[in-house]
Amino acid sequence: MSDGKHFDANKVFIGLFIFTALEVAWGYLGHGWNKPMLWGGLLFFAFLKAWLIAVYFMHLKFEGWVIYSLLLPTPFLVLVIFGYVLPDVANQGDDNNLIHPIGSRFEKDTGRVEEVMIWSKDEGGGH
Amino acid sequence: MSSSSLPTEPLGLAPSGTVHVSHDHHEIGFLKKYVFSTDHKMIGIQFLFTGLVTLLIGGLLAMGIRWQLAFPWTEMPVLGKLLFPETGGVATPEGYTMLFTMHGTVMVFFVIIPLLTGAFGNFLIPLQIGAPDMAFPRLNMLGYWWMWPGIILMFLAFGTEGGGPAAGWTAYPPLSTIESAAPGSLNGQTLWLLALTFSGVSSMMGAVNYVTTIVKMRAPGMTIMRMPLSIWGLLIAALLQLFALPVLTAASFMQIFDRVFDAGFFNAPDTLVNNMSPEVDLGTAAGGHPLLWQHLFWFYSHPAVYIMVLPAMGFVSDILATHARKPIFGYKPMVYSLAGIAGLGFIVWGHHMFMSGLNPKVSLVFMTATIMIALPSAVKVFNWLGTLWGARIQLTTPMLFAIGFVAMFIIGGLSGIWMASTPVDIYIHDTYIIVAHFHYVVFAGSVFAIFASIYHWFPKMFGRMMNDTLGKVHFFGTFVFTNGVFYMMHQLGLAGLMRRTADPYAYELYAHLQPLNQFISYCAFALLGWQVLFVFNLFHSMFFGKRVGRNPWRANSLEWSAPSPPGHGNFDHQLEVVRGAYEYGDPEAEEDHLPQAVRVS
Amino acid sequence: MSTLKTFLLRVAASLLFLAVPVLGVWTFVTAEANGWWFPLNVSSYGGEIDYLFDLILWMVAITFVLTEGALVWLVWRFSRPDSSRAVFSHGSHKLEMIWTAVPALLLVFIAFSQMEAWSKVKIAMPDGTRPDEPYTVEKPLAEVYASQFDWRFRYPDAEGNFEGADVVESAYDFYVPVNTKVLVRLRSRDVLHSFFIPQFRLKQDAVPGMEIPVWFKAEETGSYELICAELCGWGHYKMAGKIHVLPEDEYEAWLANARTALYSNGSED
Amino acid sequence: MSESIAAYDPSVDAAAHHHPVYDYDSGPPVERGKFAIWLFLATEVMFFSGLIGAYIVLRTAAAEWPDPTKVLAVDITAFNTFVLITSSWLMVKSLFAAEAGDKGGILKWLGLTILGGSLFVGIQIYEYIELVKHGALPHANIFWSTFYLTTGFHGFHVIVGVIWLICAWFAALRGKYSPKNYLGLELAGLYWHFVDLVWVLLFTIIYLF
Ligand code: HEA
Ligand code: HEA
Ligand code: CUA
Ligand SMILES: [Cu+2]
Repeated sequence: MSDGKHFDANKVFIGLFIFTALEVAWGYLGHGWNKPMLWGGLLFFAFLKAWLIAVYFMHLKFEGWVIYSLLLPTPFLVLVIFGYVLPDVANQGDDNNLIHPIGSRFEKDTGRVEEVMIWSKDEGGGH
Repeated sequence: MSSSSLPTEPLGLAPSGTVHVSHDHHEIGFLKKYVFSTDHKMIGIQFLFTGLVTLLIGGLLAMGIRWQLAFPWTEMPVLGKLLFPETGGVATPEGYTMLFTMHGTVMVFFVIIPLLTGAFGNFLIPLQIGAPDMAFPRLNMLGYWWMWPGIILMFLAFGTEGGGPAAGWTAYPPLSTIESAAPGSLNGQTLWLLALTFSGVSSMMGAVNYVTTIVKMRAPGMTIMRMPLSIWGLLIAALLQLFALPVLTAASFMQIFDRVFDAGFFNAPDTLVNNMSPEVDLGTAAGGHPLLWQHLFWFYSHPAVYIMVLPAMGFVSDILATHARKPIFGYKPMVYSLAGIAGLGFIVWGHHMFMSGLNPKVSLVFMTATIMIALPSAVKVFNWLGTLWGARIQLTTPMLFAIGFVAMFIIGGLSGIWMASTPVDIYIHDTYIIVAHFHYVVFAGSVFAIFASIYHWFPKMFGRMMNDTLGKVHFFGTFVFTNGVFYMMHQLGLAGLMRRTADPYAYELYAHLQPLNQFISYCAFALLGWQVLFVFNLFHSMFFGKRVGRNPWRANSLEWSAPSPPGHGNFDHQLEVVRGAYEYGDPEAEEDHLPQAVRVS
Repeated sequence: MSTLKTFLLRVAASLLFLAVPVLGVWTFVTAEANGWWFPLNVSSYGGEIDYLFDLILWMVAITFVLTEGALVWLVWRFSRPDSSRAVFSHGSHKLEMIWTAVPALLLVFIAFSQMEAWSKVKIAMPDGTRPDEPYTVEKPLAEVYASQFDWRFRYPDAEGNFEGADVVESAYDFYVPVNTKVLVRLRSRDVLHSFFIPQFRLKQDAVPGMEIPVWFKAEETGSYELICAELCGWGHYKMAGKIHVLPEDEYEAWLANARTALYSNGSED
Repeated sequence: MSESIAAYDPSVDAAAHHHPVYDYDSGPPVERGKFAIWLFLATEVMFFSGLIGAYIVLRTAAAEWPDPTKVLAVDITAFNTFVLITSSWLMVKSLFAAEAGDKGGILKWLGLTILGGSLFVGIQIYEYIELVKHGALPHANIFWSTFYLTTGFHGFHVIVGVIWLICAWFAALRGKYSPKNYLGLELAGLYWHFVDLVWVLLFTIIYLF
């Protein structure tokens, strides 16, 4: 079965652990930074971890082309979805025909549409 | 000429794959044999009969539609009492919307897809590739039974408060998400969404099974380029299901969230229905985007229309070659064009949204891709014609239906070019031209292919022939009435008649179209009536048809070297495939067919 | 099967398939006389759309007749009883090339010939630079408001505002000037609707939450039917309106009249 | 066409009854189950792409988006992420045990994996309850709509995964896995890792972006 597919699971685990910690730190610290920097860093960590899981824990490193070919269409299709939907739904340029931006909210109390999103009844929402 | 001269002895050839030989034949009880069967053949037959019954239901709903369009607001015979008891059998406007919504949904999700992939996919895949069963027989059974909650929920929807779903088979929000927007948008719509999810999960189970079986269980020598085109069609349709359906499932859940939890994926924040005050009515407070649903829906449902036609194309190719006694013309281009249609099918969904408020620049991209789909389709059509050239055509019932498929798929496909053209679509979008187009491809196309396949594979399923003369009579009537119904819809559409209209004659512009609509409806009733011949033939032949040997059509593909009907494990001899599926009329050979697994010395 | 029966079957099948192109073409030829054809076009770009329709119709008709004709001939010719075997051919590379390349050229041609009309109708909105296009996306002639199940038309006040007391509202009847590029802003209050005027060759869905600009230039005065073309609930089939194309001066007069009527009714609040 | 229909010859089909079942193996050298599960995982990728895709599209289009680190309890969820990653690691351990034929090891590691998964679900339920108490419901605004949609379906997958792992645990108890054949366990593991992988992405996108 998976002969010769050995790797040091503990090392991978420690890697995942450290990257999670770094990522959370980046997320907390980064909210003052500019978005590309914040997002770039977060995505870097996220994909690094996803890669570790896929490649080692899910054995992708030891699988043949068959498995890859099964996965191959997905990134392509995901890009297709984004490519077509974004210019339409999320267009904020000249072609944007939305009256209220997405995320606006109808306020029952005032009977008006609030263009600014209100997080929840008591501002802050969480804990 | 005896075609039963197939080897019953193992060929004694060293197989290239591993063979696992097991001897298990125990008697199985009735319930296990006919109801909770894990045998792909029985499951296929279960799908077949379920699909035919739902076809009848869908057909009856269509008759309701036709009655209303021919004689609006008059008492509908038979159906009226059942569907509209409160009004004494007269359709109501909201009742009409429910009629076509249910008709479309039932036909697409519970007739065509189960018949093509469920019935014939199950029956043919193991037999044509030389496998004893599906890779996962129990999953297969589960897939069949998983469809039932879907069917039941779908019909339960009719009985709930407000009645059945009434937002069209496309279920565009906000009509489908705001409860007070349509009476059928009460629980009916939620049940509809759940039903879709169940049928979707059922299809997924099937699709995983089909792909695994085709990839992993082919008999020795059955290289992929020797597979019959039916298998190719089914394989590619299964892949389409696998990659497109999850997105619809995700979207359905988003719609369920919108409906049940008042989430706001598909609603604009300033939506107001029926002048109701927002406190009472506004289903949701948060604002999303109505077009998002359309994108996600068509991301699945456009590939779905090819799921509804690619297997049909495969079956037709097999039937044409067999009854033309000639190899299929251009096997490889046929395979590539199936794949091409499927690949392009993923990037054209926007052609359903040209008028929807879609960014018009994006429309141009969608248009170009859509028009290009005609290319692989053209390759298919020309190769079918090429197959007939120089052939020895046997005008059997399956052959007639298969030729009928080609004749009418051309019509349906060609009208697709108008719609693909964005400027022309401005006028014809949502008119009866669209209705004509898709009925030509789904009814005159897929359903004709299903008829052809039933006549063709019936002997393998039941070991008996269907009556050929009766079948031909069935074909001639069906062909005439089908064209009577759907061809004239082009004319309605050119005159600008809108689809989904309960009473078109309220408009001056359409008033003169009533006679034409009545003609169409008469043809539709005749079409339904004519199917009595088929139903009779089907059931009669199951018990009293002429018994046949293994290979009544003298065909090449592997299923014909198994007994009719095949027993447990399908094949009673070891297989070694030595050639493609279409070696008909080889001048070197003794007979005019060379079965795939018979070696000629 | 007897030879006679085989023969009759061949004849019947061939005639049946022959009927498809023959009757098919016949219905299109006679469609106009039967009233099964486009209603008269009165808008400036309708002609282009009709032209493109005809262009595709011709291409498609030729393909249709050729392929169906070929099919009939093949069925007739090769169902002849014949004891010899079929031509043993697996295909032809050359033919495949031809029937891939020729349609490909045709299709590319079709695709490119559509772009101009589309961008004219749906992408390039009037920008007020020509005398016949006084209305622009910022200053449309009116706001077309769809809701279950009626059409309302709101004309801005003299400053172009859609809020306030001077806004003229009209239900069901929509008045527009002739020979002018009219731009309207399409909105929906509840569900999807579609603004469809067959004689203008114009259709556009109205989407709640969106303001979609739509333009047309009617070239003949008269009254035309406005139809809702997107399923919007039980009353979808009767969601009608009337569009009245008036000479310029009559239109101005109507608008002025409507404005004064606002005040005489004392309907401001 | 009667001449094309061969006569029924009962002597041929008489042989059809007692015969061996021929089951061939073809195609690339992958077990059927593994092939199927990867196919299934590919569909899962599409499913989550639909959900996450909707989130990304709506978010890109939104005029404003709350800073999730302020509205959501990132600390608790970071801990939860850690729990899930750990359980993924424990899963690998149990596979290694299976490979070594160590039944006790399988049961121990797999049991811990299940515990980890259950803990994750528990914490998520706690988080939901707290949020709902504060009025953060799916209809509050599009942020919460997408939040519950994505994390909810992930949570559902975790629950399915835990049930699957429990089944595998009992199978192990019955001694179904041998060093030669522990495919069942491997498949459950693949699913489990996939669920973990999705969470890694979701956590980043929903909680930190
Ligand atoms: C089996 C189902 C099936 C199939 C195969 C197709 C095939 C095609 N469809 Fe169709 N379609 C539907 C089912 C199907 N469709 C359904 C159900 C709807 C309506 C949904 C709803 O709104 O309810 C729809 C709607 C629909 C629309 C939306 C219309 C609108 O709402 O305004 C469009 C627009 O582009 C379209 C285009 C096409 C095209 C270009 C093809 C092409 O694949 C066709 C290609 C085939 C040919 C072209 C013929 C053969 C080729 C030749 C003979 C060669 C020579 C040809 C040329 C040179 C042109 N279809
Ligand atoms: C996918 C397949 C499919 C099929 C096969 C059909 C078949 C038919 N359809 Fe359907 N139709 C749709 C899919 C289909 N339709 C869809 C998707 C819509 C759009 C819905 C929407 O707008 O939301 C639609 C809409 C639609 C409309 C437009 C309604 C409107 O817009 O207002 C009309 C109108 O005439 C119509 C008519 C018919 C007719 C007369 C048939 C006939 O061909 C039916 C003939 C069938 C029979 C006569 C049944 C015979 C029974 C058997 C052979 C089985 C018997 C055997 C046993 C019981 C064992 N259909
Ligand atoms: Cu409004 Cu249809
Ligand atoms: Cu489509």
